[in-house]
Amino acid sequence: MNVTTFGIMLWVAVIFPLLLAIPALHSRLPWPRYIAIIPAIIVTLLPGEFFLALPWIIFESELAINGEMRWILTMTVMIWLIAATSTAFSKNDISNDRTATTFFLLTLAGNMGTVLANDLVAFFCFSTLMGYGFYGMLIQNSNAETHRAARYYLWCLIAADLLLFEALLLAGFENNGLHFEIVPTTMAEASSSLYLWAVFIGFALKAGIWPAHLWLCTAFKSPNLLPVLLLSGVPVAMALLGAKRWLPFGESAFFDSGILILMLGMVAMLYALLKFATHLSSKLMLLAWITILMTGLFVTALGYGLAYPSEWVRYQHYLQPFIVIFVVCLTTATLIFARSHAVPQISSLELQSKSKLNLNIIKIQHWVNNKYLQLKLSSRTSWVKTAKRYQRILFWQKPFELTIGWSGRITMLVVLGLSLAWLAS
Amino acid sequence: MYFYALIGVGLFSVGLYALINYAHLLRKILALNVMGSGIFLILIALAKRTGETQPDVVPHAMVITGIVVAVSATALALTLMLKLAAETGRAELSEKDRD
Amino acid sequence: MEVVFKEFPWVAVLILLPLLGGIVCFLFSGIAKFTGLMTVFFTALSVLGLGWQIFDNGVYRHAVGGWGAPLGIDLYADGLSLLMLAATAFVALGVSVYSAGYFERGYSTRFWPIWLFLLGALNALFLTADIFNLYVTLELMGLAAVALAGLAGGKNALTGAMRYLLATLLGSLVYLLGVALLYHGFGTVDITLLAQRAEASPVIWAAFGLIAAGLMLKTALFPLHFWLPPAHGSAPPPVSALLSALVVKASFYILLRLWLEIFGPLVSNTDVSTLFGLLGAAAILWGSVQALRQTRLKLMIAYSTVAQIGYLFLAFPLATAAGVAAWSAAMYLAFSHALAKAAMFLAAGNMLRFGGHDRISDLDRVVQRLPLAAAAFALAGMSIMGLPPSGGFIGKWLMLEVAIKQGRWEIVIVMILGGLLAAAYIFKVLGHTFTQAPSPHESKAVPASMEWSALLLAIAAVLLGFLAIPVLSLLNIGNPFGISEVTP
Amino acid sequence: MNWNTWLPVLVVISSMLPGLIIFGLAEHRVRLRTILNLFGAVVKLFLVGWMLWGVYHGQHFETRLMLLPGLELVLRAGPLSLMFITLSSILWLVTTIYAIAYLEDSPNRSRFFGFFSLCVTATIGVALAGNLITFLLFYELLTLATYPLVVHRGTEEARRAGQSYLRYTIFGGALLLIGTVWLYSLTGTLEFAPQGGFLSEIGAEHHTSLIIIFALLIAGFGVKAALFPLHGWLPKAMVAPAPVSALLHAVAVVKAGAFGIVRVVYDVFGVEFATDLGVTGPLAWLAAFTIIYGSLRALFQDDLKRRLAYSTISQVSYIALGVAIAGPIAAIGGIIHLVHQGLMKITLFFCAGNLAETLGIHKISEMNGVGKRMPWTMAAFTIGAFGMIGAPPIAGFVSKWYLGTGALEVGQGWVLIVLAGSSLLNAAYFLPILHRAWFRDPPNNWPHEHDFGRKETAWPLLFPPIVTAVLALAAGILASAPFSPLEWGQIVAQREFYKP
Repeated sequence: MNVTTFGIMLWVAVIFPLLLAIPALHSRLPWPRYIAIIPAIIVTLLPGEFFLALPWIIFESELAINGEMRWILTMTVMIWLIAATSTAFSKNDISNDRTATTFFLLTLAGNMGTVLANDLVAFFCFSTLMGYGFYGMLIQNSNAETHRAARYYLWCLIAADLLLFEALLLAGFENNGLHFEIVPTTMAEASSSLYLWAVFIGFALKAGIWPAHLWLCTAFKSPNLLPVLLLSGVPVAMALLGAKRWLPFGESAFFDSGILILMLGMVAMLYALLKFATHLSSKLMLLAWITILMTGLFVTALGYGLAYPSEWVRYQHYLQPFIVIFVVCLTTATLIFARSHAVPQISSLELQSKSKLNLNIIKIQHWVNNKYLQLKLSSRTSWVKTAKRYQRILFWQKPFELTIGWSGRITMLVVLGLSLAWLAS
Repeated sequence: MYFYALIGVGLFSVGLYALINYAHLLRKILALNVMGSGIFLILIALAKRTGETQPDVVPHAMVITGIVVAVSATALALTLMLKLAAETGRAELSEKDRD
Repeated sequence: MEVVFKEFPWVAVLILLPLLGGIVCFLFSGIAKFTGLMTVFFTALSVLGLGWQIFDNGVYRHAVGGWGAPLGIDLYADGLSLLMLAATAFVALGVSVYSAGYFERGYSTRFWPIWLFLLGALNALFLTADIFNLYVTLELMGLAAVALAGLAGGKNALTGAMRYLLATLLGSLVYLLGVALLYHGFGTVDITLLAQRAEASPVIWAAFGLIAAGLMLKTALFPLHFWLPPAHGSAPPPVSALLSALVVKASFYILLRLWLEIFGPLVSNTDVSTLFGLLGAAAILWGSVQALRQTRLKLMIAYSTVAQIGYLFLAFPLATAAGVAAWSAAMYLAFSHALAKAAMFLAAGNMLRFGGHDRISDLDRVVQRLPLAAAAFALAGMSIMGLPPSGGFIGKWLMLEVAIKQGRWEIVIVMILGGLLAAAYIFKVLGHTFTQAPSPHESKAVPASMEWSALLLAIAAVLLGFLAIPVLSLLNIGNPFGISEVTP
Repeated sequence: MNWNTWLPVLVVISSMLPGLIIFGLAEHRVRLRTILNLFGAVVKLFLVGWMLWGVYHGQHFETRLMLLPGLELVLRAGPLSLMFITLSSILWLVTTIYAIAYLEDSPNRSRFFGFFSLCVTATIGVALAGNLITFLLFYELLTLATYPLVVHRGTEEARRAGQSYLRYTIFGGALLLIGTVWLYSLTGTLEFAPQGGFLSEIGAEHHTSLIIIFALLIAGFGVKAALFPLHGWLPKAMVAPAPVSALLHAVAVVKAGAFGIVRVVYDVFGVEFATDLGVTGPLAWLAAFTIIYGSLRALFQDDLKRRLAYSTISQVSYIALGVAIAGPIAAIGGIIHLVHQGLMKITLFFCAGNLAETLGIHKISEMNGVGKRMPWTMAAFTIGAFGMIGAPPIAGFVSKWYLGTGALEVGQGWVLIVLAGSSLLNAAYFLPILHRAWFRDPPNNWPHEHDFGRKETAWPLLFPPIVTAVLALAAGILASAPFSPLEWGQIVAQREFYKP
């Protein structure tokens, strides 16, 4: 086997799950969710760096893999294996039907493509595919809460795609090619902070960074195990990966923008910590806050890297393994939590499935939860009150209302203080 | 000479007046005939050209032709009138006759 | 053989053959239909012969019996006459085939002699070279036309015919008075001689006034159009076709001829041509609006004729600066209007025969049930609206081009408005032909000959859009529009 | 006279002749009619393919017929024409197959298919027209040929829609006629030439006239291209059967208008000269406004076809926008959108037709869960809709990409905002449909269901949308392949912007 054959494997890793997504195909295969991952696993095992460029494809996009990306790919494969396993054995899982498999495979294909993409356009294409596929997974047989989450996610997705598209246009205007080797460099030379912010906000929306975290929190209340499981890993990690690959790190200093981003990350961390402290009740939600906390951490790192390119060059190698370890841990944790706690807020379930077995399961869950929740409610009514107030802030309908909660107030104050400090410096 | 021509013009005018003024079709047809006669008179009157002893023959030929045409026209007109009268009971044109 | 063809007196055939045929039809009513058709066919062939003749030899002039002007009858044929003869031949063929199917036995014996008589008169009119003979042919044509219009009988037709008769007789007489004055003034009736002798004088003005008034009445130029809609609207459809397509054009032809040869240079005062133009514009707008308001199909088409006549008069103001182009445009419009309007009346006749009525809003799914008639109507409508590719489009294009070059925007706007209104009334009809009428009706079969004759005429009107170059070069044989400029 | 001079005529005739024969066929001769239709479509496709190959290799195809002295009918195959006729002939074949199945057992099919073929003939004529007068001729023919299709159902509503259609198009035709004659009387020629050419030599004293002529021509074409405020007929014309809507929107009428705008700016005035005259700016603003306006109106339609109609109004203006931005890259965007929009929109209309024909669904509010009942149809619909939104890598993305970078290239950054706003609105009116179709639960009974056994619908109804959806996808993914719309667009832009 030579490098070209390896290169073809790259395409297979992407195209194969995409083809399998056709219901007529995957319904005839055993374990389609596992089979779809096989080519990707093969790619991780193939040695060396290789790529495949096809001249007639849109904008001469190409897929490639190198040592750095192999880490990420391995991580992705692991997450998807976990995800597949989490549903494969539960025959009664309502998210195990044909349509769900289709969306699963679409998201998978998008994810693989995003990891393997070697230029902006391919990355953009696949991340869009992944985004909409994920929306499909999220909304499958969902409850009202998840519906809302999915809607928020959809709008974030559309807005993010628009911003990224504009960024792409700027990049295309400045460059001859759109490869990851060229674009950040030339964009750094063009000193386009418009590009920088479009990319950053775009990926921030996709990653659910504070203050665009709303969909993330809400989505954790989904009755479907699968999306919850993937939530903590896939979209967030891919968005961070995107930000890292699109932005001109280590090229030239974007001091002001960098510091702003850094502060944003810090504020996000602060906010997540405060939330974490007030939401100890629901373990699954804690994971949501941890996710937000960690993304805040990454954003801080990114901002720092943008502001001080030389530091970025020195430390960037630590970032990759860190992402991988973090995401894998988080996914595993989610899996464990989710399987042990079933679904958190079963009261709001609006399951449409009429299967008797399902109904029985739901009833049991209801009973368990009611008992559990009632205990909590009776013992700590004050908590309930504050929780309700957070709910309001959570939905972010009136962010500047005076009745804003104290964690929100503190966050605001810190933001103010930081901005003042920055202005003073 | 111009006297006859003027009389011809007069006849023409009277005919025109009658054609427009009277509703009865017979009167209208007669009026047309009067107009025709007026023109014939003009033609004949102007046939005598100054400086020539012999009157011009061409207008005479024209008048004869004209009379033939006028006779046939009148015949057609009268036929039509009779048919119309038989159809409507009146020898008049009226907007109200349309269905 | 070729020499025989070239020397053959086609003009005489053109006049005598229809008259002879008419007499035969009159005498032997049993073979009227056959004789009529044959006569029309051979007359059309003779037009072809004449066309060939003057294409090779140029203008044709023939003194009947060798007498010559002023006493004898001179025949004259140039491109302009040829165009009118050709239009006549085409329409005659179509209408004759149609009539063969349309008229039942009783009417047939009356129709054919009069129609052939009319054809002879028309041909003679287009070939005549002196103004008095023009009067005679005009009068003959008028009488034959009236007889045809009243043919169907019935209150409406007779009233229309009577009105028509009075108007046409009045017009002829007024024209005759003008002729008398001209003869008195210049001692000749030959157009060419008159053109040489005539000079600007009160006599010319008076004669022009009378002749123009008489002919305008006969051409039904607004506001003297009052007689046309009832006459054309209530005559049998093939007769309406003849009247609208040919008879009104004949009097316009005389007016144009005399204007070009005699009056134009003498009274070439812009006021007169402006007046013609104004009346033409008013005719277009008024006729179109009236057509749009009609609820009866045939009346609508008749009003459309009033409007289309207006276009011909728009050429007068334009011709002062660009004679050939403007007149070519007008004649092209006249030619295509003749074909299209005939087709339209015939198609309307089919619908009338088919449904037993011609109420526009009750046309019941004609497109499905009588597709050829609907197609004929639509194609003819294309030419009337001036949509490409059709004869009407070429005519309008030429005229618009002249108007824009001269900066006559008012004329441009009127023409475009006229086109839009025409589209409005034609598509009003077409729209209803697709839908089911509120009161569906029984239908009566329509012979194929009637359907196809209408359709072929309409197709001819459209194909005329592709024949502009040969037609215009034929039209310019003998340079009927003066040599003031080169062909565009 | 050799083969190359005949080929353009043959391409036109290959649809006209079957059309004329079909008019004469009796209603029940289904098989013969189908054979004729398909034969014509296949022959045309073959001839067009031949021509495509020839032009690619530098051959010259031209037919001329003298109409008036100095005024000729010219049919000429250039790269721009070929893009349009290739699209038309492919989509004609597909639409014919679709229409045969769609109209099965409905009355007046001979008439329908006759006019259908004439409509395509006129479109091909528009595409091949080598000068403005030829263009005008076929453009008006197109009006006449589509009118019977719009009123085909023969209802009172259809008649009204037809009258409205005519009111707009005939009026537009009149403006076009004035503009054309005026131009002719100024210049004496109407020939299309790359980069315009003959107009820039006209003296400055005529520039006001030229601006008015430009406005007249654009207004004339704008009626069919449904530029605001001349778009009113399009939503009304939705009463026509689905194949007609598909044809009107994707191939024939709307496209002819947009194509006319392209021709006027590029081959009559020339981009450079038009920019000097200052007419491209207002056109760009008008197009941008139409894009936003159409999308906004689409948001509030519950009738599926009407929503698609407003979407067309919005999308077709991308073409005008690309042309009016007056830069070579934006030009590519505008020109390829001619093809891309056609592929995507025809897919959407086919799907809408399938829903109506199979389940009796006409309204978006009835579409709950339809994806479960008709997965293939809705998959095609999804591709079309995402393409419209501009999601990569579907064709619409490529168009938007070139429009965007083209606008940046000539320093017109505001276009980016328009593009973003339009994408947002597109998403806002397409995604809810998709959401309903895929994620809501289907009702117990569909409004009016036809039984097709185990299949979701009849094959000839299902096959066309899938083919066009795949084409739309391929036009995006394989954008850099030879003979792709993008490559032809680049060839055209090359001709229009750079001196040889």
